[in-house]
Amino acid sequence: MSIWEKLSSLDRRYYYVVLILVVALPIIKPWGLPIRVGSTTEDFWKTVEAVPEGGTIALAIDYRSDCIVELNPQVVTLFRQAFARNLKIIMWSNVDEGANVTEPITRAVGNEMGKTYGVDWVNLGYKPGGEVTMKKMVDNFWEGAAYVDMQGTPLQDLPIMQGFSSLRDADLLIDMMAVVPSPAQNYLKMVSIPYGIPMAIGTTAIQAPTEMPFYSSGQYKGMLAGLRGAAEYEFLTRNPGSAMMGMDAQSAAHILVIVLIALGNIGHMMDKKKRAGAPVGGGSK
Amino acid sequence: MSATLQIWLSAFFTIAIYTLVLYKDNKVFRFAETVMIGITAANGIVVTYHNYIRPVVAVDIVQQGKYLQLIPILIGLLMYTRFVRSIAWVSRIPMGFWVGVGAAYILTRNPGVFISQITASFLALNKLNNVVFVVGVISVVVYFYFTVPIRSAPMKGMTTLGKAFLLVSFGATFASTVMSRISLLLGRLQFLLQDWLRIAGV
Amino acid sequence: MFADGMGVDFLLIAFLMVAVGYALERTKKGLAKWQIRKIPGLDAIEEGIGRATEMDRPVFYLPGSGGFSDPQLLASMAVLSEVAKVTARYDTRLIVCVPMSSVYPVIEEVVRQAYVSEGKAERFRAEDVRWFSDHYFGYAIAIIGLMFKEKVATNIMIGTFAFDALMYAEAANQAGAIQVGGTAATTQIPFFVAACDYALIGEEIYAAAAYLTKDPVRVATIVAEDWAKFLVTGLVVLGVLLQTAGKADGLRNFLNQW
Amino acid sequence: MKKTLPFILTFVSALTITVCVFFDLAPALVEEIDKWFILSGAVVCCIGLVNLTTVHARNIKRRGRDWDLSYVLLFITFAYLVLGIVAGPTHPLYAWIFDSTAVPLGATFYSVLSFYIVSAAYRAFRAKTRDAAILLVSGIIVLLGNAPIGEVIYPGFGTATKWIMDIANTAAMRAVIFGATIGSFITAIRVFLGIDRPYTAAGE
Repeated sequence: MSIWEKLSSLDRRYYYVVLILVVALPIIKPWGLPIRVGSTTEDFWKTVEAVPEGGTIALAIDYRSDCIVELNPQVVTLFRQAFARNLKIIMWSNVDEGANVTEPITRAVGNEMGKTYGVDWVNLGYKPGGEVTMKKMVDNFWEGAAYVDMQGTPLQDLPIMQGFSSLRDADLLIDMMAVVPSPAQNYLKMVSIPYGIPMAIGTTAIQAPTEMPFYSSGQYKGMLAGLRGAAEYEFLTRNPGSAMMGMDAQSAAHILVIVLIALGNIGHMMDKKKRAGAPVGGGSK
Repeated sequence: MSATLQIWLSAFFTIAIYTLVLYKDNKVFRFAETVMIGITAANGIVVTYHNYIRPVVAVDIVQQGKYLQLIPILIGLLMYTRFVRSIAWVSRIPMGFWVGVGAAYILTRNPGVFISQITASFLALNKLNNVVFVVGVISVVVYFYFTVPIRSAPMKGMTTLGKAFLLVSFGATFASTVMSRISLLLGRLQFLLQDWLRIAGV
Repeated sequence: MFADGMGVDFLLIAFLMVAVGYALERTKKGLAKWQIRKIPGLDAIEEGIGRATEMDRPVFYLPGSGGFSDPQLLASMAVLSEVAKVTARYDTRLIVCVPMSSVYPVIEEVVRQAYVSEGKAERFRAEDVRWFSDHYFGYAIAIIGLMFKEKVATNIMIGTFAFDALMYAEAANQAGAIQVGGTAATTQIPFFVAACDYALIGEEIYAAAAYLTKDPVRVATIVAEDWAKFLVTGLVVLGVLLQTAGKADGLRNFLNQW
Repeated sequence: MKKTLPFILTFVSALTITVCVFFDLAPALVEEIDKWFILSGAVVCCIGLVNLTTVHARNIKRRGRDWDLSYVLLFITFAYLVLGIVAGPTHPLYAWIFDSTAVPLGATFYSVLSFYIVSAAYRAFRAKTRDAAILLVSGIIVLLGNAPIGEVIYPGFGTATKWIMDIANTAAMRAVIFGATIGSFITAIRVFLGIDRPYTAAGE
């Protein structure tokens, strides 16, 4: 048995322990590698900067607890950037868990920055109905939002909602999303294209490649992609958080994956060479 | 106190899930999965009820007297007939309605996205990247022609090129998926090391 | 007459409606000679079954996790029917692992029918159409276990796959199987390409189903879709040429704003 | 009746909205249909619960695999449901339970995949074909370009990744979107014309 075959037949748990160590060590002792900011993130940041002082951001939260690692830092940093410029945020969720997972983190930022719930930001909770609700929020926002926030407070009692009767009243629409089919593409289809409302998105690394054509066409004014996007965003807004701190561990794990792919392929080629002389057939890979 | 308990519970559930791979399929893992299914199933109903159904009934029907709104509620309730075999077909009525509305918005609103993506591809062939981009779009579309036989040289060339573009693109998706999964693990290890064990700098 | 900027949108849909209607009419009457080109992965399926026969080890078929409204499941059932006919002919053992209990009886029927049509009804083993659990990781792990236990020789996966694509592909690879994977889930295709011997990419699975079944609705759909793709190609080429000449604004405004 | 009635509903609702939106007619009617769609969909929120309850009640009765966990599941689900309905989703106890269970569990669940990726990296991702080789090379470049360490090793990885994402990937994905959108149009037309009746699977 060659070394390659031995490696291949190793109990898979050896690989797992190596992975845990490779990710854990940089978390305990970070290396502090520099992060370069990409254009998608920079455009996102600029788009938020371009909202006039006192303006309103409509924020759709379309992810569940399975993607909080990538999306929560994006949302938190967005709140920091917006609050630093006295922008208002009206948020809701088209996915049932979305409002639950963002409620505690956004409240923490709001309290820390001395903002008032209902005046500077509001969480309207879960609004079912998908793309049709998105359209309803343009036709009649209050009806689409079912007249209440997440706690059940009537919208007429919330100062931030006064005069906000349609998504057209928002200066910017942002979708933070990590579900399939893409709610961001639905917002584009039902809201942004027909009514010309500018839009930007935050998403996971997984979904970034499929959303790229809409960023490239200028329909998404900016895009945060995965934990890397969150880290770049934290860096730009000078709010180092969990995403920036995770980048070294991310680097380490990528190197591990690449080394393993390389070793696997070298081993595969070695075995093939060794077997080239042997009669064909029957040999398992 | 409640914050500490929360951290310990979270740590327990995190480790419980990892026993699946580090040990094997076991009861603790399945218990953790059970808790997740139960809590999320209940939460889905709770938020739909409190954030949508209750206020709509209170405002539209009770306050404003729009009694017509009772009809959609009834239509929706017909879905539950699927649990009674003899009248299960009734559940097709709401489905027929939803499918119709869904199809209507595909037919009326998807063309906007579609056409804007076509016009976004109108790039002048004055830069190498633009040429590559346009060739990429067209060759991949051609790769998905299914009624044109791949016999002629231009078709062979275009489909080969289209496949190559697809593969490079899938490479990007591959890497992105790996990244996302690693980020998830990273997030949990950050939690375990920083919030729970407190052995890493915060 | 039209709502703002909806004129072209309407024309597009009208064109497609006519295209679907016309193509369907022609295929149903048998007037058209539209050939759907063969999908390379399909040859590999037959080859793979042959290999399993030689090795006297089973063929696995995974139809993905879609429900009945999922077109990928419907395409997969068409391919499964063909696969089952070939295994019936070769007397090769076929194990089908169904993730969703609701889909299970229909899948079993598809396999049974295929064996009956080959005159091998007695060779059909109902216990080889398996269902384990509706829980995500539950079924994935059970299927992986079964692949090792039964020493899978050929693994065919067509349909909707999510995170589990990678888990099956690795396990079957480890067990030394030849693999054919196909899915329209863009995020999972890469894992099939990287770990399988043949991969059907995206819409190829629908074309494969149309090619195998010759079902008029399926064929007409592929034909109408091709016409729409010709239209897209034409528009892009035209737009690019006009843009290069600096004269594309008219066409762009017409398409986007009329 | 069993097949025609649902189709009539499909056809009428699809036709009404399509004509009204294309020709800008009767926006109030469309808005009312929208409302009906949202509200009728919302009351279906309990269907998963009914399903779950029947499946697990049956499992308990048959003493199937993990029947004890079926008890746990039903207890947790109904207890949490009652708490939520009575107290509301922002009640501190309700939120505390959610943050202590659903959040860590959800966040951990799919991270398990990173383990499978690492073992598959060595054992499954092989350049057996030319296709796989192209994919892996592109994938490795993007992996390096997207981790800060890649650019420390060689700055070109960042540039190459940007090129792959912005040019090659965007071009291919745009074409894939064309195909998928055309597919969705044709499916919608088939539903509209009654060639496809996706709801007939229910109650057969």
